[in-house]
Amino acid sequence: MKKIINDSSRVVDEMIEGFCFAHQELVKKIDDYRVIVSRDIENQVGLVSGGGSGHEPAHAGFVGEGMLSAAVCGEVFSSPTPDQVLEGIKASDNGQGVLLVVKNYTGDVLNFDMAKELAEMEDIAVETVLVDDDIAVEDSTYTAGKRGVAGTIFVHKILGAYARQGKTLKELKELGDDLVGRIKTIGVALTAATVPEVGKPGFNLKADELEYGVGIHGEPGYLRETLKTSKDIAKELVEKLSQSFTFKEDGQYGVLVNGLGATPLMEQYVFLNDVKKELAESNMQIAYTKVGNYMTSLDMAGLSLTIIEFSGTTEIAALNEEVTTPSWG
Amino acid sequence: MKKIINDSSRVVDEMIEGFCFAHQELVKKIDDYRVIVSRDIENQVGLVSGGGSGHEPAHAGFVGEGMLSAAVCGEVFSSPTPDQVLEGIKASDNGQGVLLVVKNYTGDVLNFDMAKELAEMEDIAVETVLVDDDIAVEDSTYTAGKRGVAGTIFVHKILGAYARQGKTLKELKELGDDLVGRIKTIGVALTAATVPEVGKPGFNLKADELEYGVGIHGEPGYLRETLKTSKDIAKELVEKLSQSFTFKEDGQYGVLVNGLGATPLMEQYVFLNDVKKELAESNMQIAYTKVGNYMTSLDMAGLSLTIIEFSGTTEIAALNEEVTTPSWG
Amino acid sequence: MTLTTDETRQWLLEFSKRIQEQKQYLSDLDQAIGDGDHGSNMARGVTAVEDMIKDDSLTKPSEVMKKAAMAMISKVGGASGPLYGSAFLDMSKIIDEESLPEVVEAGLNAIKKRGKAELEDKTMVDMWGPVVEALKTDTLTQAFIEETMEATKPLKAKKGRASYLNERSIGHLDPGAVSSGYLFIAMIEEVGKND
Amino acid sequence: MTLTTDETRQWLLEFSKRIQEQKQYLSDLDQAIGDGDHGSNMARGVTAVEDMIKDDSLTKPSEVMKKAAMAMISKVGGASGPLYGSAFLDMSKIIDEESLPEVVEAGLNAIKKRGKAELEDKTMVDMWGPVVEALKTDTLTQAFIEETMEATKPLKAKKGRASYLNERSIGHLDPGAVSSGYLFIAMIEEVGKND
Ligand SMILES: Nc1ncnc2c1ncn2[C@@H]1O[C@H](COP(=O)(O)OP(=O)(O)O)[C@@H](O)[C@H]1O
Ligand SMILES: Nc1ncnc2c1ncn2[C@@H]1O[C@H](COP(=O)(O)OP(=O)(O)O)[C@@H](O)[C@H]1O
Ligand SMILES: [Mg+2]
Ligand SMILES: [Mg+2]
Ligand SMILES: [Mg+2]
Ligand SMILES: [Mg+2]
Repeated sequence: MKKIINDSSRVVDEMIEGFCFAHQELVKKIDDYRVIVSRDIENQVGLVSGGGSGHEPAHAGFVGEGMLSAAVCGEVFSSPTPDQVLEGIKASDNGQGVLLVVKNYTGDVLNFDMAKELAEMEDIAVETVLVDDDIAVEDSTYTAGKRGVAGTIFVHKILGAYARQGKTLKELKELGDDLVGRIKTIGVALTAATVPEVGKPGFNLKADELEYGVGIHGEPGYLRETLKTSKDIAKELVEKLSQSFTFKEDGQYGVLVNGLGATPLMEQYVFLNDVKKELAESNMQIAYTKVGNYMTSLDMAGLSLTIIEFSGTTEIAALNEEVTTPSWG
Repeated sequence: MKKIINDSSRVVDEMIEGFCFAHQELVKKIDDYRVIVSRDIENQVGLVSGGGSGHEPAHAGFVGEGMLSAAVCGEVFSSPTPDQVLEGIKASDNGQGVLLVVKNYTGDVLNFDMAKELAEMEDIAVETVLVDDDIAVEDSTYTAGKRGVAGTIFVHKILGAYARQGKTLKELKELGDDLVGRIKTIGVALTAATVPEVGKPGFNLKADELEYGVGIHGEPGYLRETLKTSKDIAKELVEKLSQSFTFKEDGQYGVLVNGLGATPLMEQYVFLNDVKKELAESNMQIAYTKVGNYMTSLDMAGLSLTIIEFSGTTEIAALNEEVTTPSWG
Repeated sequence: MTLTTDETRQWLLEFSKRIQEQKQYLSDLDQAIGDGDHGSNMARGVTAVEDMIKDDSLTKPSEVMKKAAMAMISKVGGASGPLYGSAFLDMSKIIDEESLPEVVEAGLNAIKKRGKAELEDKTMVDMWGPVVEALKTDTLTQAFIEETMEATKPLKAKKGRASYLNERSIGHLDPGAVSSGYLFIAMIEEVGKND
Repeated sequence: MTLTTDETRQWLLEFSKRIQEQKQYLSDLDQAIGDGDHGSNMARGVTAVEDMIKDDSLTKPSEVMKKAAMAMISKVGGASGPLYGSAFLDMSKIIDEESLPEVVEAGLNAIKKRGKAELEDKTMVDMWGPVVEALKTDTLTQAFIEETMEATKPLKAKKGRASYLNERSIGHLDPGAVSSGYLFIAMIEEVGKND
């Protein structure tokens, strides 16, 4: 394991310390908790997210005016506990309640649910929007359901804008639930991530293999193949995504190419170029594009492709609004 | 070689196409040239930079209002040619002249110099600021001199702010020359980068080795050692940097931790935390901090540490000014 | 017969001991069909449980059990944390008045409510459910518990991370069922010993 | 004796041929003490040179040489591009009037001016310099050129990327000196052949 770290059991705390030092004008940490809160907590519904660490800049990098009120950081690839989430909720509540944005993993769901109950016992109104954009897993009552991956950042950004505009908790919950249904993501991995405390890659791919559908914690994908060109990968991922959409000629869509941690921006742009060409065949309008490392998986090489179908121009405007966060960019 | 690309000889063109698609609101490409120009060319001195590709987001990601007027993209790790640079200069000139920010490599220096001569023949006033922040190489008349690396982004940002404020070409040249002398960088590599057209890593490090002082094109460093902790790496790099500065107790400094491409943000924050502790011993004031992948070396794992000694608060303000670029963030 | 405070404490301490001994094994089981952290998640939890129940001022089984619940909830982080935590919490609510079958059943119900899993979904429910039945008929033995662990092997996971594997989850023990098995082996050993 | 247009063209075409044949070798030399692209840089350049000088409407050596200069300048990208380009450009300025020693010396001076290298800095100057001397004394042979290539081996690089290696640059040929050697071998072959 080649990593620039110290004690692998302390990596999250040291990261948070470095993060808070780097972005001290924007965020602060709650003492004794791994909770990052915005220094500008506005008079609005609080927006709290979080999950396991190792997905940086998600989620702490999205804390700030116009996006999240707080992010709760778990151990690497492990949900934070309810008491931690509760602290984030309490710090974010201004009497208008708090919306939780939770990626759909059993661990996250159960821990955030429990935090919600604890908060409600303290008379804070809490709602949850569950993000399950990863179409690698089929949604059925026989599984834990689709996972939450990179599309989550669209939820943070759009609901962040809405919360700033003064939408109520109930409105945000409804808008969020609706939004989530129109965000789909699929990933491809070239190498596995290595969790510091484990010390070896989570799975093994041969020097010339890639795997489609891998999750951001190294969850197994749906197909292993020998290395493909960017064009072929774009074809496969767009094809897979198009099964979840009926692309409308006059529909407006957004695209996110998300690097998983070790894949350089150069490859991400090359890939976007191929995605653009693939999508051109559907005659859809791409009204928004984003490229970069936003929901990573430690040092995994690979990327994910997210498509969002906009319900209207308000959502596009929400994505384009300026925010003051460490990492939205 | 595991990369998401197509034809390795077309990687720069395809990247540029993807880049321009992603950021079409902010930038455009000059037809038939690998030159990216800002859509907002203000009535100011033009600021042009560039160099070999493979350092994304540098330099095209810094084109936009408040930073660069244009970026010229060479082949991977190879300077752009004078005709390309000339195009960037012409597109950036509003009659007030153009300042070139060039990283100190013989190839870049000669090609940009020649472009400067060509532009002068077309009656455009051109000055050059040469960035040579990499202290891994000793500066002497017996070498090509120190290399330009991550500190270059501070030059883009600060001079970008000054240019926007209306400083003249002559003033910018003087301010830039003075600024460059106060920026020092040193890097560490955990793995080498693989140039697509070459297909194999530029050098070899064992599974437990790192190398201090490696350049952003894989230029040899000054010391190879077995893998160290983040704390030890911070100690080494700060120690090395402190030989180039006399840290003053009341002096104000800025710190940049720059990921080289494959090193996750988590490690960069852990490292920053250790740098902070090392620097605390000098009682200096850290008035500005930046962390992320800004001057990369394709898929190299590792990072660099840059320290800038501020001449005053104007420079800090210049770094903090809002800009509209694809990647300053 | 209700439990004594001391029995409750000894039960949980014995549970902790077994978890810590089997930490690697539990993680290995989780590596096969999950993310390989069940052993360290549980170990983190039970270490906190030990710390919190050592307190001499706890004079009722409910107090001990509630502390254990809080420890699991605030230290585990994985799916298992809120599940064990909810179970212990609901058990604590009746443990001073009710006897073992009712107490464990309260835990089972809490787990089902929180995790929405049913029998045969290949989760810890497949340990808690059979154990409740066996307690009711007074047929609970270590052998029964071990058989119950084994019985999760042929099941296909429908809840938790293992469900991502679909058919490939078949043929492996469920880690949460195994860790729960240790809870009940510890119970057999420590509860009712001095009758 | 001045050069004919045809001689100039043939010289450059022969240069191109040799560079393309030795592309890999030149890159290998550059790999040892630079960044391994000198062969492909030069190949890119001379391919463009070929394209541009094929044009039949070029009727003077200066026109041919200037085209070659522009090709090198706009296609190479490495340090060698502006150096060869400047050399060819300054050579083109006098090639219609002056004879070979003066022409090549103009090239040498252009290189020195642009690259600021002196003799023994382990650059292409260490080929151009000796060649100018040999031309002046009419002692230029292929063997001399090959010896001059070899003579760069013991030098320590003080300019260009190789200078980063310091002592470690010793013991390797300078790639730019070798590619320049091919230019002059081509010259011997093609210029003055029909005297
Ligand atoms: N919905 C659920 N209901 C009941 N038990 C569950 C559920 N989901 C997971 N589990 C149990 O949790 C165990 C995994 O726990 P653990 O590895 O600690 O958490 P995580 O899956 O978050 O990494 C599984 O073996 C299973 O027994
Ligand atoms: N300052 C200089 N003056 C003269 N020649 C130089 C100078 N710097 C480099 N060279 C020549 O250029 C050659 C390298 O060219 P090339 O590999 O194409 O460019 P780069 O070094 O930019 O990759 C060297 O072998 C040397 O002969
Ligand atoms: Mg697990
Ligand atoms: Mg887990
Ligand atoms: Mg070279
Ligand atoms: Mg080069």
